[in-house]
Amino acid sequence: MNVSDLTAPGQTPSGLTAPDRRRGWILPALVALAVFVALPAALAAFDRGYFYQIANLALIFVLLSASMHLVTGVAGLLHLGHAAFYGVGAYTAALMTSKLGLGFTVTLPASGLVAAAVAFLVALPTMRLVSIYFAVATLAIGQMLYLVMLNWVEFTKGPNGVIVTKGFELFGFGLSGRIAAYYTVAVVVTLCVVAIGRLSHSYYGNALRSIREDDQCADAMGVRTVRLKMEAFTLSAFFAGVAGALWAHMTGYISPGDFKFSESILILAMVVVGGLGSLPGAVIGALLLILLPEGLRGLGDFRNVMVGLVMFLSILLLPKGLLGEVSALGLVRRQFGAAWRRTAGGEGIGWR
Amino acid sequence: MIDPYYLQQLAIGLSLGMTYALMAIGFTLIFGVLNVVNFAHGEIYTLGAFAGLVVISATAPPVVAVIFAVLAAGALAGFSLERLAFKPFRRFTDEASLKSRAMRESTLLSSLAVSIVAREALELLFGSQMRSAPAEYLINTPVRVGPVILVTGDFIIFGVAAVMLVGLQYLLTRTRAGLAIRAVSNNPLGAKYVGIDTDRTIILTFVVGSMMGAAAGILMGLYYGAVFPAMGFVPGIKAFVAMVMGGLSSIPGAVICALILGVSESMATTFVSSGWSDMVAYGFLILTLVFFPNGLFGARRERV
Amino acid sequence: MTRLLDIRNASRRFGGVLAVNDVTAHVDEGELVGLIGPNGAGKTTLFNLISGFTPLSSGTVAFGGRPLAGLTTNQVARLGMSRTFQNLRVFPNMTVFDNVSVGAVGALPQGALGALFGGLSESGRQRSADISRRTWEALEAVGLTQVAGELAANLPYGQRKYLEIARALAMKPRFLILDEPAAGLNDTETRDLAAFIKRLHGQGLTVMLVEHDMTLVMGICQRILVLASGRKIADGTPDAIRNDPAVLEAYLGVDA
Amino acid sequence: MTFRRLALATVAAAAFAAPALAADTVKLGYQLPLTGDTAQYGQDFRKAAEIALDEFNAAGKPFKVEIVFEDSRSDAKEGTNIARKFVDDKAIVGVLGDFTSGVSMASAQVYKEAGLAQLSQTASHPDYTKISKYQFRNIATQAQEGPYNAQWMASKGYKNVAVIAEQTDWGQSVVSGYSEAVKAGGGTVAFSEFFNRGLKDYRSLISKIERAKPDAIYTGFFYEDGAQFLKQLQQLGVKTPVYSTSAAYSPKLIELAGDAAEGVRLTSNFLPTDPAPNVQHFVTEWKKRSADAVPGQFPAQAYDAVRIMLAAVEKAQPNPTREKVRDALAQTTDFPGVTGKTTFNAEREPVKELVKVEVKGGAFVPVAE
Repeated sequence: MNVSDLTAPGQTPSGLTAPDRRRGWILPALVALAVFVALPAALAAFDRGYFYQIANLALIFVLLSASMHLVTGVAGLLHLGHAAFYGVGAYTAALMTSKLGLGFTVTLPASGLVAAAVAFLVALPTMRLVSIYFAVATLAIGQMLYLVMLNWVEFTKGPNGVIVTKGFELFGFGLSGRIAAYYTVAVVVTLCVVAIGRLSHSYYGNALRSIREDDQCADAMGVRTVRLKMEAFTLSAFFAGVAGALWAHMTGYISPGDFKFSESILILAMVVVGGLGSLPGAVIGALLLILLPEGLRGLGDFRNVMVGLVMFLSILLLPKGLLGEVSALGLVRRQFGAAWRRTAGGEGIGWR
Repeated sequence: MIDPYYLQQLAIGLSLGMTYALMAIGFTLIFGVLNVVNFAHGEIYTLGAFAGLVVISATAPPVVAVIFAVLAAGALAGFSLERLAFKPFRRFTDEASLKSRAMRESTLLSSLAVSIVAREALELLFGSQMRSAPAEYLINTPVRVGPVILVTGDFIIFGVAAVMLVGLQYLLTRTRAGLAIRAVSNNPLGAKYVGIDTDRTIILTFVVGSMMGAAAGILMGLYYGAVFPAMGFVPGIKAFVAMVMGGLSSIPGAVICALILGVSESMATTFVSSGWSDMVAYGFLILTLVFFPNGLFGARRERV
Repeated sequence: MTRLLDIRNASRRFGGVLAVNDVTAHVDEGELVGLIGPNGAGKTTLFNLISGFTPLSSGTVAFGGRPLAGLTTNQVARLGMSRTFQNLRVFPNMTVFDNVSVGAVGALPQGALGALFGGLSESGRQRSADISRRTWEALEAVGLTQVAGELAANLPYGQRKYLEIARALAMKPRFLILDEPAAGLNDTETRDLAAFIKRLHGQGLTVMLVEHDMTLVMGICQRILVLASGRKIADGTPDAIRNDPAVLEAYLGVDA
Repeated sequence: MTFRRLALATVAAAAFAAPALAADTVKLGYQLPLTGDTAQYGQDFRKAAEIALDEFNAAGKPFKVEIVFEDSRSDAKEGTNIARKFVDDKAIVGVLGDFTSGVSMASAQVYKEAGLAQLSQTASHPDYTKISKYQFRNIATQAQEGPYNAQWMASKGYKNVAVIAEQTDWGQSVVSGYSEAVKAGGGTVAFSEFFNRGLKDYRSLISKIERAKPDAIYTGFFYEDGAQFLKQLQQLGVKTPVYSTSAAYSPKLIELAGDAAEGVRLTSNFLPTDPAPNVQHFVTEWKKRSADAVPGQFPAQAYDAVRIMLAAVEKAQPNPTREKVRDALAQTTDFPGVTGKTTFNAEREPVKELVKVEVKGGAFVPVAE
């Protein structure tokens, strides 16, 4: 991924200067340090299962929020049934474990793929719908998947839920210790978020954004709108499915109640509070809406009112979210080395 | 001769549909004007039911007084909701921002946030258990019509829905205020230029829509004899679905689709099972959208 | 000269109205053609028929020898036909650079796999580099490099016009259709635009201008098509058009 | 990312800021829904637990017990978080809750790993106690209640029955536990269906049941759904007798359903009218704290669950450890509670004494037949 490849002699358009590679690694390095060194070190120092639990849960919701960012923030498709695909992933993992005795190594990719396949099938008839019609279609699809989990007792065990007998492992090597489990979740989530980052911070991502902005116009620019919408929907379901597998293996027991409509709304709120279209915003939104209710436990029965109030105030005072799309894109371009090259004006703007 | 059993199921489906329709009317009115989904409409419904219940249990007044109290509560709630969750996001009044995606999404979420606060607050105040009004206020005395058994509430709900529908049509087509609402709905900027006070019109819409929502709430509370903080959720979703099936802006369309929804649910219970009945309703919605991408009664107007 | 666009007996009916009625016309490679007509003449409908936005009721449209029937808008666009919009449709919440890059990525698609793993292969990196370069060249062509990082919504009206043109140019089209490019511009701006279009044409691009303001069209076009009430009523050089009684009648509503 | 660490630090600080306990205080955890759609149950459990705790601490024992209540909202995410929190607190030697089986079982995975005894007052999932030796419950299972009711109904001559239940793990066990017993007893189940919890309109379902012409209807619902069902049964003029489980045994059922509840028969193991002093004491205390309302089955189960746990803690004195408390719990035999005598069998299931109750004149009245 060396940008200097582009600047072969004779190809340099005028007005461009050499890329700035001095700052491109600092923030990613800091984030990696925080996720893989500082946080686990702090967790190990406290050695409280509670903190591990919260950290893992927050990471899983970071992935859910990031996957919704792809479809709702970038491609602009209001998705009201995301939790159902999370559920499809979790059920795939749980049923493969309990019925076929397969381990995490197999169930993790399988969950993503099954969720993506289901999303692809339901997207076929609905993807031509626009705006609110699409949103309601996703709501209906989410509810239908939930009803299948609840009522198809022979297959999903319905309301009895499924006990997931195996924890995290890699090719038979157990990863069930606290630190190992944290690292498993952290590595999977980080990889997925980086992948979502590549998808949304690229020319592919720009094509998705153009659909959000004006799909007819994007069509006239040669963008294959329907196909790209399906891809965004399917890919986001894939990542939600992966998050489902993490949840299933982490808690050891899942039931349909974990994936109902209110979870979809929670994930949507994370994306919006963080800032629609902004991946760092989606991450921050997820952390906020998972950590805030936990942090407010001391308030007792008032805490959910507080969560609603914080949501309302953040929407009111920060209409573009905590970290809006424009500033987030600037941040990613500057700090994550995604800038193609510097312009004469001194700012990196293209995607690698 | 049709088996009376199926007639009974059909009647139950229609009566269920009427209850969805009652909620869908106010919901569609608000959507039609502002083009935004008002997630808090379900809470207005709940608030209406609680307001009625409080008045009844405090003073046991005549029914007319209860109705007025509920309507007042609905009007107040609608007004505050508009001020809290919608007005702050109408910073700019040009058409682009009035109907923009950003406006839609932020109000969608702000109304959601307000609804969370309202529901949790109701729960803190009243607890989450079901409450019932005294039996003499309930509207569920059985009435036999030929082979079919209904209750008094079914007729009252039908009457109220019909009055709402006709009244709304009158309001929208025959009065100045209604004209303003329709103008704002079609073209907010144009309405502003011809001297319509858009802000006041939007408030008026919210007040009227919320009064209908609150009335629906107390009616349902008395019909089922159960009032609780989460009661608005399911009818809210069903009203939303009915509105979309009906084509977003058509109030009669939403009512018809609410009836279709109710009948399809009761038929699903009849022929499949109760657990799957929602599945049929949602499947119906998907089919409708696939074959009528703009809803059953949607005029192909500007894409929203 | 090869024939680039060939329209034969094209008609489009909306309900009972024939918006475009049996139009036969063509554009040759390298031409700068104007399409004019009074309001409601069917210019935009014809335009939409050409670009695949609206299907034909009858007749054929061929582009570069290939019939366009059954192709979607984006397929037509990828054949090398790009356009701007009458009522400015830039992507407001994207930067100028990103706006233009959509044209480039439309012509040179980057798939999800390309976005994920493109950086790992030479061809993937080359694809991104090509898109970037095209985008930049299009920005240079319209002179918007200085504002490349600005949000499109923040540009003044005149620059947004050029932004749309840059986005269309980033597709490296064979045929560029400009829909009322002069609308809303003052005289100076219109003159600059005319010079710019001439320059584009000078670089070998086939251009069609759709306008109802005649001044711009008369000034720069080699050939002009005139539509009125859905029918083609004239087709010739600016001089010929200027003296055509049918055109005068259509525009002025008088018998000449 | 500093944000996350900051937040964690805040959480940590809050956790450590809890007042230090005296050495002779034992802590118990109670996870239950205090907010959300099922908060009414959780609030009742807290009230019941406070009654039990106040009594215990007022009894002049050499040590005091403190119960930490945490709100799970009936959400598995929150439930497992709380479980981890309880496990971390080394002073906590036993845990009560949660309300729903789903949350109880998700949390149970944590308690199993940590070796902390968990006693739920309501978790009814057949597999709950099979998770590990640390899971206990104080609710009659449907494996016990189903056959009991089947026999009762058979004794009344109802051979052809219908059964409906809510679509939950508990509802599933209601239908299976009962249906198997009916078939074993030579009866037939003419109709069997589940409905989604919170359904408002049962009339379609009722019409469908009536079409099957059963002699009686056996129902698995909680009081909210039950009240709706009974009212609509009355509206449609259906006179078929209705039987139900102890889960519907709540004064709220009669309050909400009014005279539609007349004649409903159900099983219970708690009677507020029972003259036994411990029952009367509980009922009086409960009335004092809840505006004169009478407690139902679930609060009574919670009250007993807490007292069973407290007794186990006392038995594990001095220096109770988690393991000692678990063992003491497992040895619980003939515990004299308000829900009758409780004994945990080898599978940590309670063996309950059931009584037959009928709604007569707006009250639950015990019946012999």
